[in-house]
Amino acid sequence: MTRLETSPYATVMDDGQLTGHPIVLAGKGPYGGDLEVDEPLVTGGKTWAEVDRDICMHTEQFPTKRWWMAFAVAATALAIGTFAMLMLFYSGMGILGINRPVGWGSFIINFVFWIGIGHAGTLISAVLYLFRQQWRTGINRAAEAMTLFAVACAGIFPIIHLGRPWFAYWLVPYPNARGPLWVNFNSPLAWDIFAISTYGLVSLAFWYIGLLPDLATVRDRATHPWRKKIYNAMSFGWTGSHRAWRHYESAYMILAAFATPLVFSVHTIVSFDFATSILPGWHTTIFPPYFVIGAIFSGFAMVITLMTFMRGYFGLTNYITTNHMEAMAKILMLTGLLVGFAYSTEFFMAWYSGSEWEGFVFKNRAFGPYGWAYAIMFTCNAIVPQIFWWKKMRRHAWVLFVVSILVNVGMWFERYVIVVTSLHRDFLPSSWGMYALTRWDYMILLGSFGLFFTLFLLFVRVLPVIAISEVKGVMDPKVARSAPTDAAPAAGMRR
Amino acid sequence: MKRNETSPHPEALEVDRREFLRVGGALAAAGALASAGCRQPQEATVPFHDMSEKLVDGQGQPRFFASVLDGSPVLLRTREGRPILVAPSPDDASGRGTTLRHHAALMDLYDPDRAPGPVWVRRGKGAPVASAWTVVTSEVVPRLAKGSAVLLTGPVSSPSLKAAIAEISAKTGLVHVAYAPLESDAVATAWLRAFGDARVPRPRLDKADLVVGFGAEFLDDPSDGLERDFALRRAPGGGAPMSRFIQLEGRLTLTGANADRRIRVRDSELASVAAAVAHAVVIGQRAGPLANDAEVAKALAPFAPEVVAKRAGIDPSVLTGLAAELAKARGRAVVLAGGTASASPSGETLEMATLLLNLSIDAFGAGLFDEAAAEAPRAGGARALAALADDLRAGKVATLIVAGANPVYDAPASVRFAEALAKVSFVVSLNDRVDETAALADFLAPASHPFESWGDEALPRGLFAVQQPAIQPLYDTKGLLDLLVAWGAAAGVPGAVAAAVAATAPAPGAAPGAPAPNPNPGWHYLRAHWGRTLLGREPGTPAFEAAWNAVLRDGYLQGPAPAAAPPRRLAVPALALLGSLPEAPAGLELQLYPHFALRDGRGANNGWLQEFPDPVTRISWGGAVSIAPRRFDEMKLANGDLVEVKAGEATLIAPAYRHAGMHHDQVAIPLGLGRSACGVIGNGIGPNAFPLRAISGGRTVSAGIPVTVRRVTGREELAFAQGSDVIDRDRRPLVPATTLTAFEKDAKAGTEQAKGGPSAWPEHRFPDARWAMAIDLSKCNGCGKCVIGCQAENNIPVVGRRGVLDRREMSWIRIDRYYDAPKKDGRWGAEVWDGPLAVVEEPQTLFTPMLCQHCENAPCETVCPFVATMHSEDGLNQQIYNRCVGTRYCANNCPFKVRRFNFWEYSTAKTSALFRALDRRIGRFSDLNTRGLMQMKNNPEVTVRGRGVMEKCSFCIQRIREARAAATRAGRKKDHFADGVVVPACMEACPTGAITFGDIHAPGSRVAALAAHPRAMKLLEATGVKPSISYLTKVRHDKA
Amino acid sequence: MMPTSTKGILGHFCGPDEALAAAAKVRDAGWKHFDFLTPFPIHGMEEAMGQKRSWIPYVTALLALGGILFAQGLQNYVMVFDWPMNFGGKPHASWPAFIPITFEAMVFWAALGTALVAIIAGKKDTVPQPPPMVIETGATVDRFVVWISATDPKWNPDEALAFLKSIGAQGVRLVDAEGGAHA
Amino acid sequence: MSRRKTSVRILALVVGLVVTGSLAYGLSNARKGYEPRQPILFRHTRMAGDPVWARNEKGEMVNTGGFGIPCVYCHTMPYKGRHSTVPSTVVCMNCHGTVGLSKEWVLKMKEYWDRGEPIPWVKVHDLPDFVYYDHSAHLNARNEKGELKLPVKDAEGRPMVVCENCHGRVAQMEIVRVTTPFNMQWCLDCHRKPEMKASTDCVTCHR
Repeated sequence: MTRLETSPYATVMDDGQLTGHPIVLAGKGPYGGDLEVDEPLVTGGKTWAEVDRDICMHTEQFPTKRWWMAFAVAATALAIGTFAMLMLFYSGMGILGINRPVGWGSFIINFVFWIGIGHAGTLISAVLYLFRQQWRTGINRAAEAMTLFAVACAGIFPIIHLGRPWFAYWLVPYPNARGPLWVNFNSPLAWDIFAISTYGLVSLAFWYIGLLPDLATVRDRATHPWRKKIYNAMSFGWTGSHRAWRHYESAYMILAAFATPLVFSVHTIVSFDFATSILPGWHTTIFPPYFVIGAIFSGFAMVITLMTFMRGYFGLTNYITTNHMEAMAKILMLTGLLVGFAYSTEFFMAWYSGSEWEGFVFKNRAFGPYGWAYAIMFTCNAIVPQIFWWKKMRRHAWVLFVVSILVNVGMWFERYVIVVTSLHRDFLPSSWGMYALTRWDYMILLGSFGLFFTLFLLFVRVLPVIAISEVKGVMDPKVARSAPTDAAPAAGMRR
Repeated sequence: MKRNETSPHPEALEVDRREFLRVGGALAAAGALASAGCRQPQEATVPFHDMSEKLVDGQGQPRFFASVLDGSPVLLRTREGRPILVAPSPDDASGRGTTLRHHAALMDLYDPDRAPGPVWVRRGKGAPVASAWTVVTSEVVPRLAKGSAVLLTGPVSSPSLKAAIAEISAKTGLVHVAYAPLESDAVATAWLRAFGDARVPRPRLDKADLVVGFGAEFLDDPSDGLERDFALRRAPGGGAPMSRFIQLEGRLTLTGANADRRIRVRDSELASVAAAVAHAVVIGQRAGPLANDAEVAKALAPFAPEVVAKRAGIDPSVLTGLAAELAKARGRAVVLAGGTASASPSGETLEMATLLLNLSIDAFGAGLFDEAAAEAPRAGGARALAALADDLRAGKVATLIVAGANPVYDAPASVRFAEALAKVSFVVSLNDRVDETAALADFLAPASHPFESWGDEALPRGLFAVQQPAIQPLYDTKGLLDLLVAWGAAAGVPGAVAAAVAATAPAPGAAPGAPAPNPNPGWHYLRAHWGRTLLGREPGTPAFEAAWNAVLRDGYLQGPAPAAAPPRRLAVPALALLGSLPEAPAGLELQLYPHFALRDGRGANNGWLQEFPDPVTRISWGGAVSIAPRRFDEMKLANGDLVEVKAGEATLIAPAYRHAGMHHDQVAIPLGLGRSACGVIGNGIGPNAFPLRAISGGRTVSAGIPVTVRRVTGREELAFAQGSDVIDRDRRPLVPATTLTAFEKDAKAGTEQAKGGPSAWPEHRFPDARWAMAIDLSKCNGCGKCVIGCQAENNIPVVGRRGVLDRREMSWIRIDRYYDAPKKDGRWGAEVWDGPLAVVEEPQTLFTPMLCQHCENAPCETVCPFVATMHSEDGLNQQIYNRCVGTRYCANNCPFKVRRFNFWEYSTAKTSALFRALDRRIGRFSDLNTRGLMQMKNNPEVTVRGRGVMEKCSFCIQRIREARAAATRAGRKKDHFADGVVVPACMEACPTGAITFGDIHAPGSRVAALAAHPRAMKLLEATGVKPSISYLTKVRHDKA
Repeated sequence: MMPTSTKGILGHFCGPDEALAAAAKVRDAGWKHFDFLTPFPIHGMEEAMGQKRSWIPYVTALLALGGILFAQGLQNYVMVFDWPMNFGGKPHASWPAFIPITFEAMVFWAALGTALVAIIAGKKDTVPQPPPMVIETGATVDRFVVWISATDPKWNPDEALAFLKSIGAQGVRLVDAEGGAHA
Repeated sequence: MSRRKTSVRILALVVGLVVTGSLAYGLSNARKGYEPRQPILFRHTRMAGDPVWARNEKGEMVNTGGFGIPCVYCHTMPYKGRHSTVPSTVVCMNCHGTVGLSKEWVLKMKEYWDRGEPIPWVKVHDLPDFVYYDHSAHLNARNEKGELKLPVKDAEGRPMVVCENCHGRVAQMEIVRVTTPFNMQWCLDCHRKPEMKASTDCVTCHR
């Protein structure tokens, strides 16, 4: 990890003072020229010790009322979803909206949606890390946690969408007494199992490795012996020894190097579920990049949503500064453009291929009975994010928040459009049909959000929501250092 | 943690032991769980207690019974004593055909809503109470003896039953009234007056080059088996040239949908149009024997084509052209009527005009009518029913015995039968359940199902069939013949009746332990009657028994040839019928046609029939008011919007349907729906249109009824079994179809489609057998018997109205019905699907039986991760239910959407009240599939699929496997079977031989030849899936 | 003489730069069993402490290879040798279908293996006598702690004490097993 | 690393292996060793076993072994149909109408007969309902040379009844026991033998 060489003149600033432009120091440059220095990543002239306090505080004090309220809402949603799921297991798929032409419905939509959400975290921590994007340090921890929880939500759907979920384990190629009868490795669903589980576990490892030093920090601040014990165990007794840092850094780099292609591969493989079929509207070579971009897009939208919350609730504005938000807004805008490009390319190909089936599907998609869904998708994903061409908008908290929500809605509908419109009118007109979610579909969708936010709220309670050691690394020592003292150091800053 | 290398740790061992015990326990538990928990449950295997040695070789083998049902010979396949399949009799000389009701009869047999035994119904005052046969008999017999009793039955065609009734009437003065709701006497009247003989010979459609139908419906009601003859001439290159079929009709019927040319004429105009054509032939063309007949000329004079055509709103040239065609095809053409249109006030005139046409084109002379197969049409008996109602009201009847009739439900409203019934002092119903009529009776004495009781049937061509039971009565019921004979004897009827009952008692001085005589008096009576009338020997004599067993084996007996019909010479007075032509209604007119599957509604509690989508409207579970497309659009209606139909004082509110090809001034409603007391399955399904019918001239009138239709608020979703109606074959070449002209130019015409690219992979070898199917669309008329046959053979559940609305039908084979869109409509994809008027006003109807295509490169197989579907070595696309976990990926990837998913647990009853409340649908499925004895119909050779499992057509794999096993047993080769060794259920049920199944690698296999036929087309070549099913072009005979 | 239970000596710096400079001095002074405990990794510390580059990448490479072999082996064994079946007319060894899982398995083995090895390495690769956990070094907060273990060949408490003070370390003190400190 | 820790770990490892093993076995549906009690202690040894002549206390030669009745005397159908049927009680009565009426179990059987009840035998060799096994197809299967595919000699070359290939030496069982795994693996092991030339298509057994 390199350290940012910021100018002493720029180090102490408040979030409000940030402009998003580099600070120009007249005549301070080499040969008396101007010197441009970036604005600090952490504002408010924080010291390293204060960083510890600001961030670990939330794992130490009793939850606020607002937290309890949020948690209650999330838990209720989760309970509703769980109830619907029990009903599903009792009575079978019949209670859902799926039917003969439309064999896949809300579950696959939700699955792809959540997997998409799950892409931002690893992307931020891995790709931005490889590109030495210092500003990632403020958000990567929460983003990675989000990834894990999103993947957890996604992971549920392929199981419960089975007609006989209790046999889901047959998807695992294990030696058995049926011949042995393995799995069909030609099937994209078999690939999925490997892709999703790999992605989930690697993301977990990546996230946990990054967590180790911070767990040690929490431990050292802990007063209660049990709390100390637990966090010590979780941090594998991390001391900060530089002999450990050495391996740690190399391993982190390697993980980043592997996670990066993994991010792209996972959604590529998810897109194969559709792309390898022969269904017009699914059978498309553009799907892998299209899905990956879409995933990054929706992921970043979700990160923005969560960060807005965290800034507000935990007063972390000094660590997740407006500059951070603007950087994400830029990415959102770019990926939004790419997604829009993908939509248009699809249509071009449909026309250019000259295939009746292909052409019809896309006409039907945009102007057929599901045109409304297509309209929502196109507006929210391709048009709305373009508002970020205006810097003012990029730096406006509420605009960011609203847009991020809209983008998430749009991305859910993108999957809705892909899954439903392709299925509901395929080759034989006789077998055409319509699809509508039933109340059970909605309840389970709600439940997945409940699960996601429940997990996230628990996460912010027990773990540092910002990568402390990484943030410390990018702070200016001249500001952050503590006063020299000969006294034996008191562990942490006790309250 | 602290550690000290030097200390010996004396406690370590101790700890280990404790550890060991703990994990030991865990291990034991796990082991127990593993070995016990994962075991199959203990199953019992219960053999017979005392098995007849006749059965020894029958165990686990099907046994077949030749019997007869509703006047058609059938073959019953039974397993372990329960009928599991009804198939058309393979060697049937009578020419009768089967209807859907025959194939679905199992559901009636195992219907849980049948009365379990005699019931004291109490005239509907108070709840019915279970009764006993002794009680019923003691109630009925004295009254029967007292006289002034009436027996009201459906049409009776059983000789022995007729004889029994006659005997009883002779003694007790019992009056027999037969009423058939769907029969109109128009045909009989016309023929009687024209020829002095009501018997109608069987038209030889297999001999006719030109068939003209005036509202003919021989495909909608195939019980007379004309569809078989018809199909023989519908495919080109079948030896004899293709026949051309022209249909004039108001509502698009299945018959009309199969016509080469269809002319829209509403029912009330048909008579004059037919007469006009006759006019054009006789007077215009001066053709035929009647050309110089002044009387005929006089009678036809008012029907100048120009005049008539103007009234009927068609171009006169259409009529003259038609006449010219007929004249040209003299001696090779036949004209048909006798559909619902003949039940219009002008029905007799229509029949008469038809007769004239047939005479003038020498149809009789040229032997286009099979006089040997002549039979008297079933009597409608409307007049008799009306009279009966009056007698009842007048109190002239003391006792009414109802058997196989349900007038309270299906009598015209004007008869006011229910009210009349109240006047009778004693009513007993012999129907099989407490139906609408029985509900107002004193007693219900349930008669057994024909599969449970003895009887017989007189068939055309002098054939006689025995209705032999295939199973003991499931409930406490008695055969109709048994009942009447027993009651008759008890009422003191002498002769054969008494003898039959006497024969049931053990012979005096019979050796103890000698087998007791058959307890069914009906059986004795039947045999005695056959002995007297047909076999000419006494029952019990060896000669008789031999002959009798032969009859039971063959299913029928060639009796004495029926009396020859008189030469068809026209009786002049009959021409008067042309004069008495009632005025056609000014505005809208109504046609009340029998529901395609339910007919008169007797089978309304039959899930298979209710779920069977009408082949033309594709509506299942109910019916609708069919309105002409243009009028429909003018009324700004959508399918399912409620409309009120007002005919006379009777009104009916039902959902509207945009019926393609319907005449602009005509609406139509199916009969046979809206039962209120048939059972849990059929009650309240659809509207009951019977009350809308009227009686005029002693005939029930179901067509040409003046009506008004207006929209009322509300909707009732129609359960369509099909997504979109119209296909644009230029863009979607999914149905090979062409015209004869084009076909003669190029035999491949109609099969054009985009070719696929080259395959990346080498092909798989199929060294031995390779199963395949060919379906000749020219022969297929869309009747759908294959659908029911498949459903019965393969244990396919019924999903109910809700299930169809949710698009979750389960049937493995479906008949897609398309209206062929001409090129001009193909411009903009989305438009065609709304059924533009240009397409649906004069529709070209196409039928495609769609089932699993068993693609060589099956897309479903690649995507299943669970290895639940893959290809077999003999080219089958296997679906393994017990491995399927239900990702539904295969169904998504199936371009034909023929895979069916078990969204619910159809095979077990979900009883939890809580969950029924949470989602009401759950309960309905057990009602439809698992109540009572329903599952006795299941075929033991086919797995009953559980919930969450995908299923689809298996090419009747159980039959293939059985054939292979049989070959092994006989030490023969297990592959390359000759044609006909393996016959799937659909092929077995198909009356027209449109379906051919076999092994394309077998020497001389027909299916191989058909697959190579120039007319053959395999669907969706561009996708490279390579189906195993070839569709042979539907060729339309367009050459006048 | 010092008590035998002395584990080593401890001092700290307040900034990374001092720590970096100090590390070089310690190394040059010939200490072997010394370590730096820091709140975040410091660039160039390996060189300063005279350590070699981490060997973890080699482990990763091996694991990745293992993953590839495993996936290819499994898929070909199952689809071609153990029970070849005809899926949609594809050949038994339809190799393109095997690529995704091969890739995923490689990542799976490599990434998870690396993470595991890194954690273990972090635990094992220490000075023979790390500072006892009971000591509050503040190394996870804002102190850059230097530690010289008593096992060092040239160990001499007084010398070490003097040396650390000489390179500007603060709070220098000897530490015994119980974490007690002696000036 | 203390001895205790090591020993515990090793133990845990062993336990883990055993548990997974037994679970795997359980999941394998192997039926081997299944030996249910029947409503009547019917001794195949007595009916189908080889005769053993010995003097009884009265010094008469009596057959203390079995009567060597062939399987198909009672199980009539294996060569003709899918099922090798369980005999109806009347088959027992063929002989036991007159003989063995002193024996406890014979009397038990006779009670059923007199009550007119079938005997609720417990199925020993029981395949899942979705398996369609055809006895006749196996017993009549012959190779090109025209000899039965199923071996008629056991591993030691001793002659045996074809049935014993799957059902074991029933004639020597006091209580019938499943002696083969009787699961899918076992079916396939045989179907895959090259000399069998048997199909491994799924529809061979599953429909």
